[in-house]
Amino acid sequence: MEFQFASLADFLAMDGHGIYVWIAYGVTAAALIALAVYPSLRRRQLQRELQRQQRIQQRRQQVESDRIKTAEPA
Amino acid sequence: MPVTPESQDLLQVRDLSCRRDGRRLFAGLSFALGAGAALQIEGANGAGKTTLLRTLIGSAGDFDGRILWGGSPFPQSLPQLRESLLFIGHRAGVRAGLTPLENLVWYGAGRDDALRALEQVDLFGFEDTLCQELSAGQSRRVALARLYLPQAPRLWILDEPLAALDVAGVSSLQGQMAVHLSRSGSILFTSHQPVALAGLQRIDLAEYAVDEFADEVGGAYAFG
Amino acid sequence: MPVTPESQDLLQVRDLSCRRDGRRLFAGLSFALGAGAALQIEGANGAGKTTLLRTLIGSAGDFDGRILWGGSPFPQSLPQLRESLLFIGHRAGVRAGLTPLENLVWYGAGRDDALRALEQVDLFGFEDTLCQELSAGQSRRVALARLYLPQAPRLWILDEPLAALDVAGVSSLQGQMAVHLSRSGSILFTSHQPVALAGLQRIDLAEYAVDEFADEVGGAYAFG
Amino acid sequence: MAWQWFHRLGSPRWFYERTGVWLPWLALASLVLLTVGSVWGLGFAPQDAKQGNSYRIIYIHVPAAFLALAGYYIMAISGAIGLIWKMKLSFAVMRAAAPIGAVLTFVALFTGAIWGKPTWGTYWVWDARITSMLILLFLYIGVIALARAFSREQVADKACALLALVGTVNIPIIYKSVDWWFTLHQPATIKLTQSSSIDPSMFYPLLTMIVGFYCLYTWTLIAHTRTLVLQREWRTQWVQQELAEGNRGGD
Amino acid sequence: MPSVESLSGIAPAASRAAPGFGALLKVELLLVLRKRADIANPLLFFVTVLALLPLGVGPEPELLARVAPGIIWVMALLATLLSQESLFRSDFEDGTLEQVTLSPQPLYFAVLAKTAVHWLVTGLPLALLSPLLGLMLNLPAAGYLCLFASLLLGSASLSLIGAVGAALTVALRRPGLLLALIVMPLYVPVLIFGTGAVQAAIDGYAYSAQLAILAALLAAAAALAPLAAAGAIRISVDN
Amino acid sequence: MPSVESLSGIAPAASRAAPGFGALLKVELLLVLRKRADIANPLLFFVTVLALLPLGVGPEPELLARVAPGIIWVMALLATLLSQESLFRSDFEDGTLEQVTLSPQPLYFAVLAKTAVHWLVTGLPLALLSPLLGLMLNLPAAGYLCLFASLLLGSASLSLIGAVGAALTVALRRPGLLLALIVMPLYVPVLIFGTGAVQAAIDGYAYSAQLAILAALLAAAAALAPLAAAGAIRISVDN
Ligand code: HEM
Ligand SMILES: Nc1ncnc2c1ncn2[C@@H]1O[C@H](COP(=O)(O)OP(=O)(O)OP(=O)(O)O)[C@@H](O)[C@H]1O
Ligand SMILES: Nc1ncnc2c1ncn2[C@@H]1O[C@H](COP(=O)(O)OP(=O)(O)OP(=O)(O)O)[C@@H](O)[C@H]1O
Ligand SMILES: [Mg+2]
Ligand SMILES: [Mg+2]
Repeated sequence: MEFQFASLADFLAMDGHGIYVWIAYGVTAAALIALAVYPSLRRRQLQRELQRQQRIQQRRQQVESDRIKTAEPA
Repeated sequence: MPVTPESQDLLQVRDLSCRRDGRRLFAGLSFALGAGAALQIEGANGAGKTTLLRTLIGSAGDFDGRILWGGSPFPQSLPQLRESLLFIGHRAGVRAGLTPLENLVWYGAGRDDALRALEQVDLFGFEDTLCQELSAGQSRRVALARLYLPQAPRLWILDEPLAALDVAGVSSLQGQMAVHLSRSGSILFTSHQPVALAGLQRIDLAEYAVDEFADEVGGAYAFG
Repeated sequence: MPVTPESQDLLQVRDLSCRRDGRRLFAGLSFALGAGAALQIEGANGAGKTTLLRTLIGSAGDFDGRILWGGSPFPQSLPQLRESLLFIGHRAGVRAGLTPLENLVWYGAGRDDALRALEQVDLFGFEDTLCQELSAGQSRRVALARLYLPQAPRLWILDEPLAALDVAGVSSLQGQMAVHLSRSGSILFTSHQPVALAGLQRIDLAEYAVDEFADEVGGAYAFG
Repeated sequence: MAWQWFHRLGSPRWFYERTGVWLPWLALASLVLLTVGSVWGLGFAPQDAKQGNSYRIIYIHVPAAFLALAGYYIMAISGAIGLIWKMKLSFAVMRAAAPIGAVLTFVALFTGAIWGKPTWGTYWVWDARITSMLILLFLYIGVIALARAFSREQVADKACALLALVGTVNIPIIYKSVDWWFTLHQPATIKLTQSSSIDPSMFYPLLTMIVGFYCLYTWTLIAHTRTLVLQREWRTQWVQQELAEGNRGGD
Repeated sequence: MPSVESLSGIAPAASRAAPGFGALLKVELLLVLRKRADIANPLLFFVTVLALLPLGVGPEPELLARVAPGIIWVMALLATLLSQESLFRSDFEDGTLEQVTLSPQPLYFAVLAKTAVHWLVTGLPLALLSPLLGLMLNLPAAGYLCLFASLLLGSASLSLIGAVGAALTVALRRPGLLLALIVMPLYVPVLIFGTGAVQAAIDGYAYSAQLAILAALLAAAAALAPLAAAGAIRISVDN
Repeated sequence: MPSVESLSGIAPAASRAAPGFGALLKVELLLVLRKRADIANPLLFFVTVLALLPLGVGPEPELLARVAPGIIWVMALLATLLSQESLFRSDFEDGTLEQVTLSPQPLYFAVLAKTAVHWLVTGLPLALLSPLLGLMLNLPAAGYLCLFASLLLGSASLSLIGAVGAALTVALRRPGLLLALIVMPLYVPVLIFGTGAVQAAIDGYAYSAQLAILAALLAAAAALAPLAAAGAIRISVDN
């Protein structure tokens, strides 16, 4: 088994078919990487959403307790 | 106010809690409904009354706890329950393109029975008008006419049956409910209005509310 | 019980009769509605309450008689009437794909006002939930929240505002109606339930009914 | 014994914790296999006599095409399991499989189209196999579009499972009919190369790539399912803990 | 308290007359016939699009003749499909569908009745009209009979398959073109054998094999599609 | 009794903030974007039908190339049209449309906002995608740019014209394909000049005249169609 091309330029050119081969490989790689990365992006999104909800919850509890406090004296 | 279970009870609910989109609406609900008994579910808007009724007829599956029909548990006994069920929901199941008479016939009534039922809900003269040309209350009455058919099933589950009815309609319906009870039928219904019915039991869903509210609600939508 | 017309009356109706598909529903109806006054239209299902309200806002054109707004007759004065009108019908105008907050903002409310109004109709915590995920009564409350906005128009015309509301909702709404009256607003509404409102006038459409029934009704449809 | 295992598999939490261990190994395996395979295929495998170097696209085209088809069956079968045994996890697998399958189908189509230019002189012909691949893409897209149209996940799950099942019944029919269609009409002048015998020196890198694609598929499927589990079990304590830990780790 | 069995005045469950298939068919037909405008719509749509086509592709007779079988079939497919969007919608919205799922009567027959009526008012007239459209598009005379026969068989399959999609999307507020999207790939076999038959007829070959396959597809669809649609309706209602 | 002018706490009519065009646009966009699935549907429909076509008419490249401009245009027309059926429907059903007719704000802008958003999510993506479909149907390379430009201009007219039909049919319970029937004849000029432009481009002629006519049609439609649609909405609501 040996490297089939004489030079790197040859390898990239592939007898004129390089453009097709490299586009095919490039797009495939991009698609597969997108598939692979998506879960961690989504996970980060979920984390941010969780933090947002927790903030909202805190505020709600705040508002609720304020309301009870103002309601009690009256 | 859980009712003590009897062997004669048709429908038994034990420690039920229902969810909507994962959020628990109420928990720990138990009651039993026997023949000749009526039960009114009360509760604020959004308390989960509709969800409860839909759970009992098997149309909403997200619940915990036990539901028994004739002593055997859900979901095995669901087909039996459905055989003796008459359910009228917020959407009443009245086909706008049919006349009131045709609607009742479609629900399995004979022509004469249907005519008599329509007369009882005060739709005499409208039996051949298309339902899409009826007023809000009139089209609701078409659905309720099913309760006046002679072969009405044993268990009635009614979601806001009094909605959109005028005063005469309300009292007529109460009368028909009393008749059904006297024939040993059972009725489970929700209503925001008081219903005059002898021996009526009531459950207020507020007593079973769960406070998952604060951390659960909060849609992901914001203007902007 | 026609009210004697005054020069201060905003809305005057004289000898009105409305039709639906050519059939007259009522005739000879006259009344006047001044600032600070409330009028309840009563009548059985199908009496023509909804039709009357829709005639007054100019959405149903098949009527005889005179309607005057601020002293000048329909249809010339219709644009002026609409400028100070808030109408809530059987279909409440709540967009299911928007949140309650967005719905109110769409109706021209400021964000803070809208939030306050939502809190007053007890939808606190639901402001960012899509309306399609609300219960029947909750989504009705979104529409009614428009009545709680600070810049609510002068004339309210409400078709069955109490429908689907729970007990707390009903009493809150009555309170708000009283507030509106005290600010010299006017209210015209229909309801099958009694409404507790000081100085409320009532008109029963049954008193104006026309007996064209026998020869007019009778759809052209028969089964089979 | 076997049933116990089956039911435990239905528990999203068990799945999440267990697969957390496998994931790195799968990722490593697919990375190594795919790197070795593509370097081998691109640089070291001999040139094809007829097609020259453009044939090197085969090393991604064929594995992608294999998995695109297999992915549909995986999706449909997990949907069926979900419907029959009411298993939440199974629905999650189905929902994860849809976009992955669609992307792989797209890759097969795209690489094929690119390959067509040097080989046939055109990017697209309506050949039987190509056409049926396109229909497969539409089937995937249908499932995805249906899922997104529902606002409630549980309904979406069941609806998609049903659609995927109906699709499975149809896939063999579609394939057969498309073959028939192609022979009925005048065939377009060009055909896919009959790969009757492929030289071992070309075949081994292809095999490597195929195994690598399978590893990658498994890894992505599991990873996507795990995020779906997190999203759906959102309200449970363990998910919130899991996410919070991730937060601290991430910052 | 009386025992459940001895209840008088309340009929036992079995005696409730669930409507038979004939009654179901009758009501559906009644509903459709009452909206007479609706019946003509798919047909008129079909004709209108086909009339637009020469405006688009140009009026050359040979060209039109060559594409005629395919175009007629594709448009018949679209007309069937798009008229099916509302198949279950109004029943869903007014709660009838919920009542049907609650009744002991199997849903299968309700779906079959609806689909049969849909075919009667859509597929059948389309097939009947197709020779006329063939004429307009310059289809060779040898293809008319086969076009009619293949559309007759094929459109029934299309109605059945489309019903599954309609049932799946009925709970959506704005299904838009989603129905078309999910159903169209499933139509492929019918389309291929349908146009294949017509093409064979035009070229002078026997086309009974294609028609037989269309019949087989129809048989399979009639057995399975209502089942799948019934399942889909249960899913849509229970939410 | 206080005079009408001096009422305190009740704002005079003029101060009620009617939403401006920007706000209208924003809400419509929000509603559409929230149903992200809906956006892709017309596009996917377009692609799917075009992919079915070779299955019907056969795979010969020259044949496909000849019918490509016409077929692409007809299908773009159908995709626009069919996605418009629900343009006003949910607003009508929940009573929003009635509220809009009651408000002092002219309906014109509400309609224009809805139509603009519809074009943004339908016509524009369709035009952007058309070269790809041209490729698949073997359209000569000279036609791509013109196909894109003519679809860009033409689809906006189609959206505007279709809105009139959608407004007319909104009050019907099951409009079915009625909308298509009403609107399709009105689409004819757009179709003729659109395909004419592409054909001219393929044949190597200048096509700027056709594009200019398309632009003129668009200008006329933008001025008149929202007016007509607003009138139609009033008719639909007042019944
Ligand atoms: C858009 C265009 C194309 C599509 C959708 C496509 C699709 C496929 C599919 C689905 C397979 C796998 C079949 C199986 O499961 O056995 C396949 C295999 C293959 N394709 Fe393509 N293809 C395309 C273009 C091409 C071109 C242009 C070539 C080369 C001239 C090519 C060469 C091959 C070869 C050599 C195989 C493997 C042979 C075999 O296992 O049968 N394909 N292609
Ligand atoms: N869309 C319609 N087409 C034709 N006739 C109608 C239509 N809607 C209502 N009607 C008829 O007009 C009459 C009055 O209806 P309307 O809706 O005004 O009654 P209503 O008093 O509001 O009743 P409800 O208390 O039930 O709301 C009814 O008898 C009904 O038959
Ligand atoms: N389609 C839905 N999707 C998601 N959540 C819903 C949906 N419908 C109702 N809910 C939520 O479930 C809860 C209970 O609703 P349900 O309809 O059971 O209330 P209800 O007691 O019947 O109220 P009402 O008196 O207004 O009819 C509400 O808080 C509501 O927000
Ligand atoms: Mg309710
Ligand atoms: Mg009314």
